[in-house]
Amino acid sequence: MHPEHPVQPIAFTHTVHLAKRMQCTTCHVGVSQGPDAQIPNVTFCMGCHMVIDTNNPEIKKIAAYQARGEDIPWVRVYNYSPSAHVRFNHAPHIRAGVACSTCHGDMTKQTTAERKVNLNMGFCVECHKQKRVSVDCDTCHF
Amino acid sequence: MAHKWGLVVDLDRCTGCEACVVACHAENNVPTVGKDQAAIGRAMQWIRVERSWEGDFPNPKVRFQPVLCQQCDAAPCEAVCPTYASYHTEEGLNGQAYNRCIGTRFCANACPYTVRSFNFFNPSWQKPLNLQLNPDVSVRSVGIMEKCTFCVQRIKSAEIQAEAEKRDLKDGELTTACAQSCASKALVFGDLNDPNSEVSRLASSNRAAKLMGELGTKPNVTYLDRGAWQDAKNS
Amino acid sequence: MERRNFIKISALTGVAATLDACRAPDKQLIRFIPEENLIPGIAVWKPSICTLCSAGCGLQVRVMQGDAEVERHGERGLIKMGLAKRLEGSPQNPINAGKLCARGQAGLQVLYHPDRITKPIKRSGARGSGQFQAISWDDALKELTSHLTALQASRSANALAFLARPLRGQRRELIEKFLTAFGAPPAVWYEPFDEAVLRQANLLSFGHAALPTLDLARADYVISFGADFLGTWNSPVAQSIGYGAMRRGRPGRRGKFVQVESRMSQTGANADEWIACKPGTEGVLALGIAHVILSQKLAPQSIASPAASRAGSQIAGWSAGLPEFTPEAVEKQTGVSAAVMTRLAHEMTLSGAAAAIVGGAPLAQTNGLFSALAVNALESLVDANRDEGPILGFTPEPPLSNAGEPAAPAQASFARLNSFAQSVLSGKAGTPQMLMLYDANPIFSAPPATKIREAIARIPTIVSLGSFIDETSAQADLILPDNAPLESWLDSVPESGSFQSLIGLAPPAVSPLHETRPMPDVLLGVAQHLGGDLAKALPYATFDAMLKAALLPLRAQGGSVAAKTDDDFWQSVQTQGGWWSAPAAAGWKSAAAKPAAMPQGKQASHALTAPEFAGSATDFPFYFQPYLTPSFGDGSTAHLPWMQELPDALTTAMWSSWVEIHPKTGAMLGIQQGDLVEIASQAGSLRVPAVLSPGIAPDLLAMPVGQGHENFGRFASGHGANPLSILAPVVEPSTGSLAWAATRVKLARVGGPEQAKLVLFAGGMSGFPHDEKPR
Amino acid sequence: MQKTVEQIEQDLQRPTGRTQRAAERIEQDLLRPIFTTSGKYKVAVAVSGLLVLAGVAAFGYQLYTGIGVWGINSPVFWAFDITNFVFWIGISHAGTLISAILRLCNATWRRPVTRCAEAITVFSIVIGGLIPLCHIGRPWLGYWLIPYPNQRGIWPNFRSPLLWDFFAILTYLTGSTTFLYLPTIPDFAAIRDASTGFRKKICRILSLGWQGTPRQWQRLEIAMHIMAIAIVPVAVSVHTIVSWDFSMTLVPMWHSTIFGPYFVTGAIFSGIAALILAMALLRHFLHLEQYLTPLHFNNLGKLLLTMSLLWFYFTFCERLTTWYGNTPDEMAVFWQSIRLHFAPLFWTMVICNLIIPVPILSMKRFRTITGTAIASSTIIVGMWIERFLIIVPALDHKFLPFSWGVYRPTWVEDTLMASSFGMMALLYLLFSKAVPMISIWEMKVGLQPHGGGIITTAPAIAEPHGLVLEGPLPTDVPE
Repeated sequence: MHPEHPVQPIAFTHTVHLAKRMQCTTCHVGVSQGPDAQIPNVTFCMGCHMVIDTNNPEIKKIAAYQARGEDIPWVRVYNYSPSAHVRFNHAPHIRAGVACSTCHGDMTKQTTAERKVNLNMGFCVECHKQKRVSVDCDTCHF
Repeated sequence: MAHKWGLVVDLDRCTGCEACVVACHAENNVPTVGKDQAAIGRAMQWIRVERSWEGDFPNPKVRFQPVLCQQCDAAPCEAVCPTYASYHTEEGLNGQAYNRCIGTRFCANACPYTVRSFNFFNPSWQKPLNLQLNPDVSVRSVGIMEKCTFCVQRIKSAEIQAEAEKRDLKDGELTTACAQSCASKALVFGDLNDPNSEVSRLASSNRAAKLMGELGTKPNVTYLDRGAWQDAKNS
Repeated sequence: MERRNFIKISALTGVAATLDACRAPDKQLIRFIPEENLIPGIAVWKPSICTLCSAGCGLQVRVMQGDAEVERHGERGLIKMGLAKRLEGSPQNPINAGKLCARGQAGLQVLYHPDRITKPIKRSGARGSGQFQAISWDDALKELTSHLTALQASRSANALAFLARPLRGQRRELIEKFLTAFGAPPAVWYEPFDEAVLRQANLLSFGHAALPTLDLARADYVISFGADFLGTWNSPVAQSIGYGAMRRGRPGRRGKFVQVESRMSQTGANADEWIACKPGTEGVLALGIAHVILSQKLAPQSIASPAASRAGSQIAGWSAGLPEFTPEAVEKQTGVSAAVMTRLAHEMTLSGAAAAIVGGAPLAQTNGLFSALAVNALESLVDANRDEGPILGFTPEPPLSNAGEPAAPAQASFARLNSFAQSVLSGKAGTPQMLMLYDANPIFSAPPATKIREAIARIPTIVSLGSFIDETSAQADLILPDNAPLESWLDSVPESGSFQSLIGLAPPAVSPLHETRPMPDVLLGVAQHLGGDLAKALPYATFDAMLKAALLPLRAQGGSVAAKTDDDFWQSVQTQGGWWSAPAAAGWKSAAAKPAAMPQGKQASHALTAPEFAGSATDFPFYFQPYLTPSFGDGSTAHLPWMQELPDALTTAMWSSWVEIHPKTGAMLGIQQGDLVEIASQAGSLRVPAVLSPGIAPDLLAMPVGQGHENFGRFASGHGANPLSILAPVVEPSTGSLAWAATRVKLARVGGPEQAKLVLFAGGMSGFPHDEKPR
Repeated sequence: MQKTVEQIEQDLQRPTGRTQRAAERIEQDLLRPIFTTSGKYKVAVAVSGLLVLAGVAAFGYQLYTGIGVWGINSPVFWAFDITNFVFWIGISHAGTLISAILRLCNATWRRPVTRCAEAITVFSIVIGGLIPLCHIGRPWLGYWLIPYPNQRGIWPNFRSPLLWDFFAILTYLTGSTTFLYLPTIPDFAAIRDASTGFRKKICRILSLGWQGTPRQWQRLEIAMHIMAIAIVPVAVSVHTIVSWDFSMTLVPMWHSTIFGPYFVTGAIFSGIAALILAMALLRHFLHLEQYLTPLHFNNLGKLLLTMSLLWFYFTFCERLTTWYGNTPDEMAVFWQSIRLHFAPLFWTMVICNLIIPVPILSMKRFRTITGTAIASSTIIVGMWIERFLIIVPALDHKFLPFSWGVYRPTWVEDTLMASSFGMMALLYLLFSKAVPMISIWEMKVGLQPHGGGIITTAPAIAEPHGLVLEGPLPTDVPE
């Protein structure tokens, strides 16, 4: 199991970034287009942090990763076990108006991401039933 | 209107090239089992090309016939599964919920077409062959029964796309991997509920027949008889 | 393994449902910065070109982001990169129109093959011992250039030999220019099943030294003499598309297809009528049919046509109506009844568009050229003088100076290889001192009588530029591994399969997985390094520059790419996967496809010669016919697990090789299905399991090519036997092409099924149900 | 004339000197195996224990590697596993028939037979019930057969015969365990009274405070009566349901209406055979010659003969209708089993189930202990083969000839099968240490002049020695 509060290599401050009026989709570009939200890589971070707040020790850490030719080894917060045989697609959920915070919590108040809900089948089915979405097995399992 | 997916196999077009078999391996992460396992009858194919012989030299005759899950409306596999791993989906497919499968293999025995493949072992893809795996399809582990899904991942993604664009699915917009690869167009996939789709048109041909139709399984795969040179004008 | 066990153990302890993939050991690897930004989970389709056979089908590659474990700068780590997930045919491509055969789709496994050479390696043990050590690219290139410099310095540049699979397009151009500028003799292009005889025949009959393209979609009647056109011959995908349309593409009109061969091929299995004929007499049968047509004037408008008279003029006695080929006389030679012949003649001439084609075993006889000319003559008789153009034509060559077909057919590859081997073994001055190998495997695919193994052993330095260790490259001293095709710039100039002229071109679909470099770039780099004429002849830093320079003249030709600037053109060609001319109005109406005019003063006609076989009929009572399978081709794709596990269409055998025997022959020799048998020819013997098949003449043994590798990766090594290893070096005399169907063999049972280990996919053999309805 | 509880009480409390001594002798004889342990016993426990361990090891290996270590393949997805399952569930019918039916029929000769028959039932259901757990591809998820509320909102599929199986076996196991346990209560009390230490403590719990009061006797008799009536339909339905695993599919030669009765007959047939074999072994090793007499073997032998003929009748019917129907799919299987690949097995089965037992059992001269034991042994083998021949030929020649297959078992399956026999032996051996293999109190009841039977309903029988009719009597103790 993942820790519910995974320790990330960089103490990325969602709070700060969102306060600067960035959108979730600025970095997680895939979220409205396809299955995965996408975690930005070190080059993307350094696109801004080449000039912004370069003295911050966390940002120095990012710069060091880049200098070594390495990406930031983010720790996954949510993941499905392969034995669940489940396919989750972000995009239709976003289109259906499910707020990111439903599963990921209110990021304007959080630093790093945490597990907000227990993503078991009951959680999914409950919401699908509530919103009158199909709960046929092959909606998610294939 | 709900979809009802169907496939037509034109036996007169099928050349037995087995491009569909490899397409299915690639699309659906169907493993290869190796020589030793294949030797004891454990090769896994969601679609196979059966060949039958008749006659002898100098007049032998051969027929090729692709056999895949017939996606029966009255499927013998579904009733027997104690855990609902085999079940009827809302779109009329014979679904297989891998996570729910406990491996009784009852469905495979009940299936008259023997189109179900069982994972006798964990499948292995020696690195880096694992990189070929289609991320849209789960990799089934040991003890799980699997079978042709009519490329449900393609259906789902096409439906999600159509929903995003707020339109209906078009005929031909979506096809299975086997039908996609079939050079002689022996395999045609589509929505049987759409009377104008190619698959509906072909399925109502007077060459149409169901595989072991007398068993009453009501398959959604239709075979078009091969016919002969002289018969062509009648079809 | 660890991960698998981990999963199992976790499953046992009941935490399977909550198991997390990311706890796997991969996690400890460092992550490299991605080189390419793709949105995860969203597929991008990129163009590429299939290189697994010479048909040159266009591909579209499904690329998705994924984590790959790679080695970069000596460190292992994970990188997010675009990974090829699936190969489909390119829908725009005029050849394959979105379709792809089984072998082509398995090209994915070439990319991800666990036995690919991932970095340059140098021999560390005895030659052929298979011991190599990894070296850096700098060292590897230094070593290669120092060898080449030494050759130049010792004024023996002509001692450089280049052995490669026959290529078309800019790769060939590059190698040829390289060798010319270096001062070396031309490359030895070798493939075991070349089509030199057919090209020669087509040159004589039709004026094109090329393989034909068939407009099967329009055909009402096709008679094929041995051509496995739905499986392995020519451009199978294009021909399968046409075949489907011929059968059921036109309501109320279904083409008939007749196959003449003595062992039922996958193509033959689809025929409406299958006619067995004695090996080597296919041409005679064609002339028997032609005799009926000529004598009964069944095709009066065609008989006098220029095409028919041109093709016919190659056959002695044509203008006299082929008096020697009366159906009765032909029946004696071929074993096909006169009545059948007459019926075929009538059917062909009465049923709309008809065509006769020839390929495969009939050409691999000592009288192969005659057979081909005979079928060509029949073809011109039934297929000429058609308003909408004939069924059989030739793909127009692209309008480029250096892509055209050779004016005269090149020497057959067997003859080239043979003379190369002789020259090495003779040991005279100027004989090859250094060999560069690229994608050719003659030690596996040439009959041992060529002594190519011994010849290669004598060459002091061998450098391979291939991606895999095979029987030949195992002898190399230095291997500079090429990128996989999907990682390379590719071009193709398909010889057949399209009515439009076309050039396929594609940039790499994915970044290199391993530390490999594309062969063209290596050669270009070496050329630059060596300087002089070489640098002048090949003034390109990378292969794409060379491709761009070669293709830009096409912009003026219009065709499929309309672009205002060269850069636009270059971009569009890349996205489209190539350039092709505007589609021809209907089939062969375009002028480019019309047969070339007959050169004046060349009216040599060919008379029938009987086929000759190696081995006497008494000592070696059976004809022996190796045949190509759609899975393995000539054996170069035997290392792909998908191909190994693909059941053979007719026998359903997988992971093994076998010999097809008629049940009567089996009964006579006490051989049952699955028994181990020994097949011996003058040139050698081999042991394989027997498969009893009703689709083979009782005096013929047929065996698939491609298995029997001794050293070709984990999936191919050690399965089955190689029929090429018992072929006698008989050639078709006019081309020097290997007559691979002209060896006689004997057969004996040597063991039971336990020793033979035949793996069949089908459990039972079934007849059709009586109502002929699908069952 | 019916006896009142008071009269029975009197009977029990005022034994004659002879019956008193006989009763003491019975108690002595039957309790002896519990308190003394022979070398042979230890060897037997060790051997059967090793077999069980081997099975556990084989199953562990199978869990770790995957069920592919079995010889099953496509299309033979079931083979040894389900053969053994059906076989053991079949064997389990021994107890039901002998015990319940004979009890209901008031056949007094049943008394020494009931306990060991019921034990066979319980243990073979346990074994039979374990086999499906080994046989599924993912045994760790076997609990999904249980309907329990869960967050997924999924229930088992009640249309599946496997689920019916699960419930039928569970019911049968519960029922037959109760049926075995109830009449053991007075015997536990007897052991409790005769032993000390740990065993005493255990038996005190198991005897549920049995004091032998008339009320307790009466309740026991009523409970036994109810259970005897209830267990018969359960037993019949269990094997019918097992047969539905097959007949509910379309598989050629499985899809047959005769399967229900055919399976029940086969089950009772093999059950009696197993019982005879067990009795012969008990008689020999526990020195119960005076209790398990030729009479019992003779009577059971007659039953076995009936079942053998009945089995043959059903087998014949099944094949005849198939042959007469002559559908190609069924005929493929038919010829496989009769004339082709499986013919040696088929004819072995016929020999074992019919040709050998019928002559032995139909002649009184041969219907001896040895005779019936020989017949039973061949029947056990024959009935195992019968189950195998129902399953495998049908699967490997199912419909489309292209996918026909061949099945060969592997060492893992062999081991598991041997282990199932080992488990039976082990459980039986251990049981014989815990409980008298012949019901002491029922034997004592048999000493009574009324001749025993189910007391509340049974008419008195004039026969003074209702228990034993032949041979040396345990009552023949010197006066």
